Amino acid sequence: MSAVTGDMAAAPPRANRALRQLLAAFNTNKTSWVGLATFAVVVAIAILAPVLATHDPIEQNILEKLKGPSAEFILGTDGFGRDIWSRLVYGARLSLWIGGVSILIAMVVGSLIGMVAGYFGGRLDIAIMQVMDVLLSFPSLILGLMVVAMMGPSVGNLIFAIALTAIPPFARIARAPTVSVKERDYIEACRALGYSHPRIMAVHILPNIFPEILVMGSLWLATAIRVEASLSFIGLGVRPPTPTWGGMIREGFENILDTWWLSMAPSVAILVVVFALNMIGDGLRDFVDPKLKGERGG
Amino acid sequence: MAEAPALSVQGLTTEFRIGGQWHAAIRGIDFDLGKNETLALVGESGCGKSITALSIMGLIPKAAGRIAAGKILFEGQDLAQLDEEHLREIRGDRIAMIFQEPMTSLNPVLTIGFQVAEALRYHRGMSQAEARTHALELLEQVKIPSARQRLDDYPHQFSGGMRQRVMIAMALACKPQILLADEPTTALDVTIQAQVLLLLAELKQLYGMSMIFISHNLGVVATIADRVAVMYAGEIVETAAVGDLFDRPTHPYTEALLSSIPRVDRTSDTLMAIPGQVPAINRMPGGCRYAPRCALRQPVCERPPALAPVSGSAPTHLARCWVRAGGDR
Amino acid sequence: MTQAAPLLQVEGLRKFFTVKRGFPNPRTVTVRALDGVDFGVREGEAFGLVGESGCGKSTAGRALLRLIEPDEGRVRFRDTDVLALDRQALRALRRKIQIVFQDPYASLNPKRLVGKALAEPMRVHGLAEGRALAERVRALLDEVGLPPEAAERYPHEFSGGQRQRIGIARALSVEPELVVADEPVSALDVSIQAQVLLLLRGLQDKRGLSYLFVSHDLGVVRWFCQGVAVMYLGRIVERGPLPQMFDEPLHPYTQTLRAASPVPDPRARVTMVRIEGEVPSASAPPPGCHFHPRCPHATERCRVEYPAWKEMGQGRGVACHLYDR
Amino acid sequence: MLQYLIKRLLYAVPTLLAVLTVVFFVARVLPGDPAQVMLGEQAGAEAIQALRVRLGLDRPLVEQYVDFMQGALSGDWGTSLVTGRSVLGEVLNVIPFTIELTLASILLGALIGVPLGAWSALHRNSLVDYATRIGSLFGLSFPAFVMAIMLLLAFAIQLDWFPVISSGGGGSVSERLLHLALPAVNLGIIMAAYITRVTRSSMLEVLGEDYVRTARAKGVPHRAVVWQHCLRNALIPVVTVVGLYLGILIGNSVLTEIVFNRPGLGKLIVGALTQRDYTMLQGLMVVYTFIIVVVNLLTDLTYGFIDPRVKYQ
Repeated sequence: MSAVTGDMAAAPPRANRALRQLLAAFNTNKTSWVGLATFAVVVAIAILAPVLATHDPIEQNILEKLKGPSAEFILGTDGFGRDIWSRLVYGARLSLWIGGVSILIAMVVGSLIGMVAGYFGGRLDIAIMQVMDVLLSFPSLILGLMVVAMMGPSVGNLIFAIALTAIPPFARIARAPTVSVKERDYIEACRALGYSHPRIMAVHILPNIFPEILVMGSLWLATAIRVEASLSFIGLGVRPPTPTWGGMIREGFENILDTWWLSMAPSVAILVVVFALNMIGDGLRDFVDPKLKGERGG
Repeated sequence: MAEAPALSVQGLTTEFRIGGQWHAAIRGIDFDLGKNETLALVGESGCGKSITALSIMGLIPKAAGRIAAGKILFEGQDLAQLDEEHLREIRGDRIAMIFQEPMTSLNPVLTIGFQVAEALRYHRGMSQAEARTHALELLEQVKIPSARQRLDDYPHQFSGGMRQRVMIAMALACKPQILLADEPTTALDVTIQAQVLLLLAELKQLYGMSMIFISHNLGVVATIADRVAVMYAGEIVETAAVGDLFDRPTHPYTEALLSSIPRVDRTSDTLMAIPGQVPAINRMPGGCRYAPRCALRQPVCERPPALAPVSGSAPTHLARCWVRAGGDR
Repeated sequence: MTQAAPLLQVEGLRKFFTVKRGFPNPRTVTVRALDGVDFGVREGEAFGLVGESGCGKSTAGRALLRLIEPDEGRVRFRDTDVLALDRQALRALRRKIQIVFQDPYASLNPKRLVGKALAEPMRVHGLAEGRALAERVRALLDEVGLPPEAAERYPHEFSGGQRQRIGIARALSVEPELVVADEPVSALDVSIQAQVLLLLRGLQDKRGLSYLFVSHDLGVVRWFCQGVAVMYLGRIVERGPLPQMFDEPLHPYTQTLRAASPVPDPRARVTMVRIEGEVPSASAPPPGCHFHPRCPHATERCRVEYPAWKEMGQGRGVACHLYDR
Repeated sequence: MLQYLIKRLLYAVPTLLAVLTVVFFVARVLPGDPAQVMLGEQAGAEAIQALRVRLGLDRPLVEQYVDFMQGALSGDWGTSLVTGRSVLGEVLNVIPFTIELTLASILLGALIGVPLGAWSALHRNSLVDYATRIGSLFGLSFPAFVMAIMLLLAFAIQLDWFPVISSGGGGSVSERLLHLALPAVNLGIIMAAYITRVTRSSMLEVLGEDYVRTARAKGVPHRAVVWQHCLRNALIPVVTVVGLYLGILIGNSVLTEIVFNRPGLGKLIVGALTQRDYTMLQGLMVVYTFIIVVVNLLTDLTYGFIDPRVKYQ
């Protein structure tokens, strides 16, 4: 209701810097705090894996196989007698590393592609976005499967495959606001003032589209972790005996009638991480998306 | 006024919630709308003119706003007290409204014919076919060229001016007693604005309606209104017959407003700007709301003035000013 | 006329936008935004460009700055052929010609402190550094009537009128000689509109600025400008000095615009005129005189032949068959 | 409408060619030698070379490309390196199961997601809205195979209501539905989570539109405002999202088919991967390409059906 917002827009708050804005973003949606806290714990666990792990995650000990939870083996042992807890914390490292690096790559490359396409427009834009759309319409898991199958499973290849599938969405998410920001008068003012294209893009467009890219980043990090786990589950992830969550679930699933509980701990772990990231992204998105602003008044 | 008014608004106060606190967007609005009369509500953005219309229609968003006090008397009922179901029966039937943005005020996925016919189906219980025939007549009445072919077209196939005509046809479908027109020509080019104003004036005559015409444009108001109420910061600050108001603007705000308009019909070197800006809804001054920007400010303006008769003018000419109109209760 | 040579001279400016629509058989739709436009702005003058939406008046303002590259025509600014400039020279020229926009909410970068937004142009063009720069920002703010603290705030903390002042200050930062003002007061309330108009007028006197003032509001143009051109569907239909042109408009379209412009005087309402039709699309302008379908004086000739430009003396000119001798 | 349909059909052709080209180049231009990967790290150089010749990998890239495109479009996808049977035949054998599963889960997702999302939007900030939002967020956080395993454990193994190995079922309809149930529910829940969220946010946006206020000003009853004026507008972005998430759905169906041991493209592709059946993989890529093009076409057609503005662009 424009009349209402017109009345209310008159009250200007005091200056707020980037950090305050981010805090405000988190405060608009309390669940994002829960998400952030949870994710921070998982990251801490991954970093501290060597300290937290009680056993070697790879060394087999057939004598101790398939033990239930105990003081020595917090979550019990798997079919090779390896400590599940230790494998879980090392698995977190791998999951976060592969997901984080691949999304970072996709974020940088994709945003750059999208921004350039959107800013310059014309044939370049059409050509780039056509390729992106084609890649985007391809199921990311199938694309990942294909790439890993062709190149062989290794941490580097997994990162490459996941980054490849995530570049198109970032290109898209960066392009749309670039196109609309570009149309705004202040970009025209920049051109009228004789600023160079790189300056306009870096100083005047990027800060305005960055929040959306960041939101997308948190949501796609969730997706990346899920895809990595899926590939490992299918058997195309990092080779055993390296501990991965997807691989651990697979081990439990292969004997689902006898040792189904082996799947449970890594399943919960993935769910917690992905859910936490989605909560962060969700809360931030509500804040970034101007269309939904004011929705949570009072 | 000898004849009973078509609508009587008394002490209307509508509040909105900002940061958990309720603030009045309009306060103590009083006016009578006579039969066949066009009353213009004029003021700058944020003065509460649209809120007034939405309050009458019962369209204030419930989550953030409420009518806190006052009566809206229409046909012996107080609209402020009616429940949603009874209000709905009145809306679009006996009181209709048209809006500012013809581009966004029509539903993009429904045909023009359907949207015009809709009010007839709900209020008159007409069948699809009957309502459609009526819709065609209405579209012809608002002078949409080749209306018969356009009945099944969608809004995006119409120009801005034509969409506003469709809006008018929709509003008039049930022959309402009162039409609320909220800045109906603001989004249009001047030549189209002139066409729409003429159309509204003609149809008002034809239907024998009363009209509340909301505008920020004093030129448009001078063209169409019988009576004018000038609003500032949620209050009516001056009200008079259109001739009296333009001849003898009494409230300092009205006066300043009139002399801040560059006129197309005469050359004047002076252009008066009002210093400062409209106070925010949650930071209203306690006394006269215009005082902080007023050149005639006196110590007495610390207290809120009431609408009072302007001496030497018609008895219907009222102004809310201690200095110019006594303003005492 | 024996007045000084114009500061800006625009001749035969043309810009067609082509849009392809439809898939298997794409149709090329040509929108004639500017179809041979001539006008000039004299030193110290405010020249108005008026017309309804889609007439090409904003495109004209942007084309002479080369924010939109025109297809054809000549633009001379003093002794410079603007359309022939290379990138480097164009950057230098843009110090001389600046632009102020309509929408005060879209014309400022929301993520940039006002002080930075004002300092950036001067830094880019190497006009000032360090303390001198800060001093100039302060002076600019003062010139447009804002307190020095404004530099430490973000655009969203200001009202529409204040933002428009910031936009003006930004344009002034590079010390231009000509300002293209594209509907600078259309988005503002009347009382604020007057404030901004007075500011612009003051700058004109103090700095000797010239303006190309694009607007749809005849009243504002009459008050602010000394000369005006009326545009309809990408062409200028009438041009001349003010207030003569609005007191005695020659072209039927100017007459229509004049009659349709509301006047805050109830006694003027008798002139409520009947106006035919709507503005046709600029992609399919009517043949002959573009205005003929809406013109009360249209003749057979108007339907086939676009009227040639006729100088009518006293700096006035019109494109209408009614004035053929 | 017919003209629009023909236009979209024609438009699908270049898209198809483009996607096939991308598939080809992703397969060939990526670093890594398929022959090497297929034969493993210990394979000798001669063996690898022999396989390269057999697969035509030794020929010039352009020639391979022309060959690939011709084969792809004519349906001649070669024979499986492992079974020796025609790739097309294998695909046609299992594709009904995959289509059945995908359609069932979209249907389930829409039937749950649209009403839930709309309802949640209409009761914004209520307790139920809050629960719906958290619930749907949780739902889409599930990797498909994790939820599949949990469903399998609970309903097939513990409760024994459904078959553990859903072979797809025999002849009878009820049998088929029984086998379809768990996999479809698995994918349907995730789909529903997505749809709920989009429906909710687009509905919220629509509820704030001017034309909704117009409808209320006309005295249209609340129910008609919601159903006739809002829902159709709100569905436009839902279609976009469903179209986009079909990619995810197809990926998820692979995982689902593995967990439930259900025949389908997913099992075929995993089989081909583990047995390094190169021609089968290539054929499957072509199949997925066709599926994507068809899905995009259907999405576009749905737009034309819901949004009158689309047809006239």
